[in-house]
Amino acid sequence: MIPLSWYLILAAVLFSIGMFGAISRKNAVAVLISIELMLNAVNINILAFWHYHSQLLGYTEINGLVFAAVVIIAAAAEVAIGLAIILAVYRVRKTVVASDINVLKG
Amino acid sequence: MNYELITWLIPLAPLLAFFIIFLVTYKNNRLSHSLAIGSAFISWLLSMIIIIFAVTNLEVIEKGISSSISWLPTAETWLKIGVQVDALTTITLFFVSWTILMIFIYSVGYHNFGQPEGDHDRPGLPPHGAEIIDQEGKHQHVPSIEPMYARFFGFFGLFAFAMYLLVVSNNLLTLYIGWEIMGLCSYLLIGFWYAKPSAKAAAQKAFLTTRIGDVFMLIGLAALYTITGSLQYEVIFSEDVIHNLATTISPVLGLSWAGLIGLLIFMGVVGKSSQFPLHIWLPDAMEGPTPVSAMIHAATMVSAGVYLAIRFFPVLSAGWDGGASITTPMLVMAVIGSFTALFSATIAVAQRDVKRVLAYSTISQLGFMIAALGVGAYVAAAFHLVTHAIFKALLFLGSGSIIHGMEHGVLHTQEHIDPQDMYNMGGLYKKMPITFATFVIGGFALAGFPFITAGFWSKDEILSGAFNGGFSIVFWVLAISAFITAFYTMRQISLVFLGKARTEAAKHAHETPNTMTVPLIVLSFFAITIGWVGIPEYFPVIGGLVPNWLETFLGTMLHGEHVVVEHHSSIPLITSLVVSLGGLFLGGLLYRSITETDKDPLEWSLSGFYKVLANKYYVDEFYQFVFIRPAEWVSEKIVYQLFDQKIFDGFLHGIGKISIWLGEKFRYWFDLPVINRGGDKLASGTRKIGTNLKVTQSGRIQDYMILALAFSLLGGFIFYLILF
Amino acid sequence: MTPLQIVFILVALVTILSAIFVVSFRNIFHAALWLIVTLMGVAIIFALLEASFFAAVQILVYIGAIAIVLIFAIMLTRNIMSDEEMQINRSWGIVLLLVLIFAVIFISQISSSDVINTILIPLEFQGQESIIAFGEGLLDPAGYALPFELASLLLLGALVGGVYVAMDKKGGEKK
Amino acid sequence: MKILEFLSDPIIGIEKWIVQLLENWGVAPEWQTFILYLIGAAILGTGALLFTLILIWAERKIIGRLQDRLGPNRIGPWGIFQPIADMLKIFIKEHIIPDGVDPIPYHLAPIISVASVLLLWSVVPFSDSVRGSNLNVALLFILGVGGLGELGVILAGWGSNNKFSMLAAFRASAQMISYEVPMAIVLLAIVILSGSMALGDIVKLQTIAYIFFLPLGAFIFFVASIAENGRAPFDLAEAESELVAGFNVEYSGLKFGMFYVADFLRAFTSAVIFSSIFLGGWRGPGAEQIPILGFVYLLIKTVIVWFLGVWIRGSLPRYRVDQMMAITWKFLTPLALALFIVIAFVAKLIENTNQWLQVLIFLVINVALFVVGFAIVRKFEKEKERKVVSTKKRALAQPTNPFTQSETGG
Repeated sequence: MIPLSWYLILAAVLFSIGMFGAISRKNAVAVLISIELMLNAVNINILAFWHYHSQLLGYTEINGLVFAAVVIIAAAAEVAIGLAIILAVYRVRKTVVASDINVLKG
Repeated sequence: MNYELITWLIPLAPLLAFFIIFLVTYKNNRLSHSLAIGSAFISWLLSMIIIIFAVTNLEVIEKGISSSISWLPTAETWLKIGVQVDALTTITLFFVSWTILMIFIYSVGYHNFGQPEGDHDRPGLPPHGAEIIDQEGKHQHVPSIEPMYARFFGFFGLFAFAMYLLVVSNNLLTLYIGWEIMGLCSYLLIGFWYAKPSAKAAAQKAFLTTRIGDVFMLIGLAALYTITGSLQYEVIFSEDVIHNLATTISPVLGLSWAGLIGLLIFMGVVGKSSQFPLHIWLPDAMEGPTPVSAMIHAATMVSAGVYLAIRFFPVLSAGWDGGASITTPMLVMAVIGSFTALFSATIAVAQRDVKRVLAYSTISQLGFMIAALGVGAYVAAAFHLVTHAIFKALLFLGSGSIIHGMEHGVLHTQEHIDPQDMYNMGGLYKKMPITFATFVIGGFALAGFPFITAGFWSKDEILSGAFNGGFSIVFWVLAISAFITAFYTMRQISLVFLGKARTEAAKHAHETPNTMTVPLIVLSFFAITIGWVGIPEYFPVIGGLVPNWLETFLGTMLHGEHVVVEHHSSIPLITSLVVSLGGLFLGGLLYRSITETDKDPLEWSLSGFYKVLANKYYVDEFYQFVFIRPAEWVSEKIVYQLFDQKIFDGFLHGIGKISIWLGEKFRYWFDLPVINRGGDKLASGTRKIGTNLKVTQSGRIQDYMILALAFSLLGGFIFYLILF
Repeated sequence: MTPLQIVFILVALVTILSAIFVVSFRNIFHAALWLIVTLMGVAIIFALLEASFFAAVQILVYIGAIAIVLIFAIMLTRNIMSDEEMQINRSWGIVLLLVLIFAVIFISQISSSDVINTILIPLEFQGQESIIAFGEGLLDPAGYALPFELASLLLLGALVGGVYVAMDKKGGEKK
Repeated sequence: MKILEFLSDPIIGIEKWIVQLLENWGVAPEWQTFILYLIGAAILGTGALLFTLILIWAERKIIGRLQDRLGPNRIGPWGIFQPIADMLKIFIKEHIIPDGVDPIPYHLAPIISVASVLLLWSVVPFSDSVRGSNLNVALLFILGVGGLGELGVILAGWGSNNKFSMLAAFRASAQMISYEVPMAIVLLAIVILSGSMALGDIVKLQTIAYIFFLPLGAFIFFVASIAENGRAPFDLAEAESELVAGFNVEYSGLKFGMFYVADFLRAFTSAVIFSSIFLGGWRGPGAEQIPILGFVYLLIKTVIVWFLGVWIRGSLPRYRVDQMMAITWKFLTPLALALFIVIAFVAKLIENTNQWLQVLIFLVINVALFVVGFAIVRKFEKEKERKVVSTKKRALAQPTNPFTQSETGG
């Protein structure tokens, strides 16, 4: 009932919003949140194409499902590690502002 | 139930126990032996499930349960590994699972679990016993626990894994893997007390001797794979392939390929089952702990050789029509088997060590089986394999119990005598009643005591197979061996248990704990009853009362090819009656009441020949003179002094000098000007570039992300321009 | 306009709006709450795509775990940044421009393609079929067994690593 | 006969009637489904909330009996109209919003709490024919939506701007997240047994109720669901001696009422889910021919399970925080994992055997695992007891009053 492109446009918009947030927010937690948005957009894309492909084939096609699952797994691992790092940094440097963490400055 | 899956699981439990014991629990003795026995119990339980299924579903077994998975990719096909259950596997599983479980339990008692640690016990030496102060304040010597207790059970787990793997595998690849792991375990366990020089030497001897056989066997397997393109039994033993093998001629000696491969694989059997030219390792292997001798060198590993021969019978007998004209491998087997049977039986007569007698007896009995296969008595060989495994395990465990009791006495009296020497024993039947009863059952089974014991039925089948097939030389040789077998068995029983105690230690010997006696009782039950499954139908009076179940069951292996010999004669029956009873009577008569001062009655009756027997026909010395000395001479004089020191070393020194000269030249003409100078330039240039580009490194991750975004857009734009 | 389309448009609008709130709100806690709304919207989108497994997983993993953990982290670090301060970097204008160019390119490319305008119709299979196929695919040695095991390793690594990185080293030594 | 047929399955009958009505009005088929779902959802939600009134009364009465009190007894016969009076009171009470609350979370929290419970009803099969949706991932849905409850608690704690609320919210969400783990593992074991994640299929497959296959799993699930609901003995989030009244301390009037209703309804809902998963749901003699019987069976089973929960709530004291955490991470989770591994293995091994044999084997395994797990726990417990803190002859307070002087101090 719904055209494929609607999903893709929704995903593109979400992805762009997430990208904006990831680059421009100061708070490191907010950066992580924005990255979650981008990953969600990716998953919408993957599942939309999965549906499209399954519809063409007439049976369940698993590649898309597996990719979506891997994205979710990666997101979970990323949040766990990312938040742990943010907390560790917070404990040492008392800041969560991403641009204050610039020890690697050249 | 999923019987294929269960079959897969049988070998895995001991393997798991092996890994857990060695990686985790090796410091905890109780946990380690519980794990090992638990795993053996699981394997036993699964085996029993399989056996019950197999026995109740003959039509399924006739086809065989089999399942394979692809393992190694070869160019176009896969090497498959898998498991299968057929009649032979079933009966082998029966004795393997029972003996392994019983010996695992026995080892707990044998290694003095629950006793204190010894005062000067060290890993690698047998425990010397500990001195404790009892409640009344007296110093007492008691046995001490084995220092490497957990390690022993770990090795046992690995061994049990290999044996089960060999039995249930459906291809020669995993069979060979199991075969070699067992060789390794045998080496490790013979040399379990590695600080004893004799044990170390025995372990090396066993490993190297069996290796000779294994190399030939590997060649045989390679030849088989080259010709048939598969290692699966179902392919190799299919009628087309067998026919093909039997009719094509190999380049060696005009043998058919079946003959050549059969001979090569039979060499492996000779090594593993310790037949004549390669029999020398088995008696020395008695240096290991007695459970090892019972399990590896009586019940399972040496039986594996015969198992392989039985398994390979279709190839070995390819072209045989059931008559008297046997194939070359069968001829070789008949000759070597019957010769070994007689040869080692005679040696056994003159041994003083309680375990060595049994070792030679094992060799002799394995010779019986090989000879039976050689004359085509397939069922008889398999039957004797089962019965022998059980009663020989029983005998070895019994001898371990005797030694244990004697060691107890030695510790108590602090005498300096060998607790394994039969001339130091005597009169133990009062001290160790359970051991005595079970040992007598086992010994009578070995001697073939008529009608009651299992050994009688199986040995009788072998004799009648040889006689009815028309191989009268084999028959008479085996009959004489059987007579000697009965004789030395009774000699052993008399020396150990009857008469009066010949040393103080024997007077203070002691019955062993329950963990040791219970396996003895269980095994002695089977040593009697297992024979009743195979009573032949033509047997006078009791034949046919019990259906000859074994014949029917194993008959499924042969797919009707086996030609039943029709004419029965009572000669073999009478012979086996006479030899067993006569041997037993004579042995009892001569050795009934030996005292401390008496010499061996054979020593005066055989005079010089006794010395030959006691020295095992000087085979070891012969090998030392013919093979080992020349090999040492060659390696010392020619290989080391000539090749190594003169030719190879000189060549290498020359190369070294040339390289040094070349290196100097390179250093001055290439390294210093080009590499060093250029390298310096590169470094300073990099540094300069880095200083200039430093400003873009703000250290803020989000700035980098902006750059990445901008550059990806720019890149996309350029790409677009180029593309369109 | 079928009801499904109306549902889609409503959900998409809510999702996009809340996503914009997520990246623009000053109060980070509220931003996290709007994130939950966005995630819920995405879950409904998944349900519309007949990927009900992923809709449930989206709720279970993203809302039930990830969002909650994020909220925990915000609570643990909240006193550092006051809500009145500017929450966005100075260079946000450039970023907005670049992202807009990105979005315009994406959307124009998507809407100009024919294949992509296919109407998605309901799939023929029902019930457990697709989940069973998915599970078998994950455990099939010829399929995705290795990536599946690697993913489980990744999760284990993330678990251990997260605990280790966030562990208070001084407190750990005392114990 | 028509009447009987209608009576045997009234809900489907009404549904058919509405469909025909809509068709006569000329409504498109997809809109028909839409309207039907709307009506169904409205009826289910309202019905569940009204049913809570009876539950509240029954629970108060039962708890009162357990604690040797009378319980509500003033309004109506046996106090049966007490909850209605309470409801009216809560409706007309002043709704106080404290200063400094964070408005969005503060107002959202009670709604999420109630909604997360009501959502669960959409996947429960009430009879052979009547259910919200035979969602093919119902078990995951139950876990996920159950997790939404945590969100409500956290929002309430944060939004109230009160340290006791905040502490309670942390406690409650830690508890819920922790107890979701063994619950999820047990549900995985159920998936292995049934081969399906749809609740309707799971109920249909239970010719023998799964509690006989997995008594240990049922035990773990039951304990975890009590903790998940935050009811005694796991009501740490409302420990009045430590936290005033928990995360809802700043709420009053109808908002408090919503938390209150959610609490009672959640207990009943988890009883429904428990009886659907482990006790065979609507299954019973004749339930397939006469679907209305399914409702009755489900109700009976649920009430039994629910009563068990109330009984426990009325009799057991509250656990400490560390005990609560130890119970899940050191006992329930390892046990559930062991159970899951063994079940996965054994289920494959005895795939095609007789069902009664399977039940027997599973039963033996469950009992064995339980005994082993309990033995381990008891062993460590004993070790703890043996720890000597100080000798018995410690310095006692010196009582100056001679009347209170005794061997063990004043």
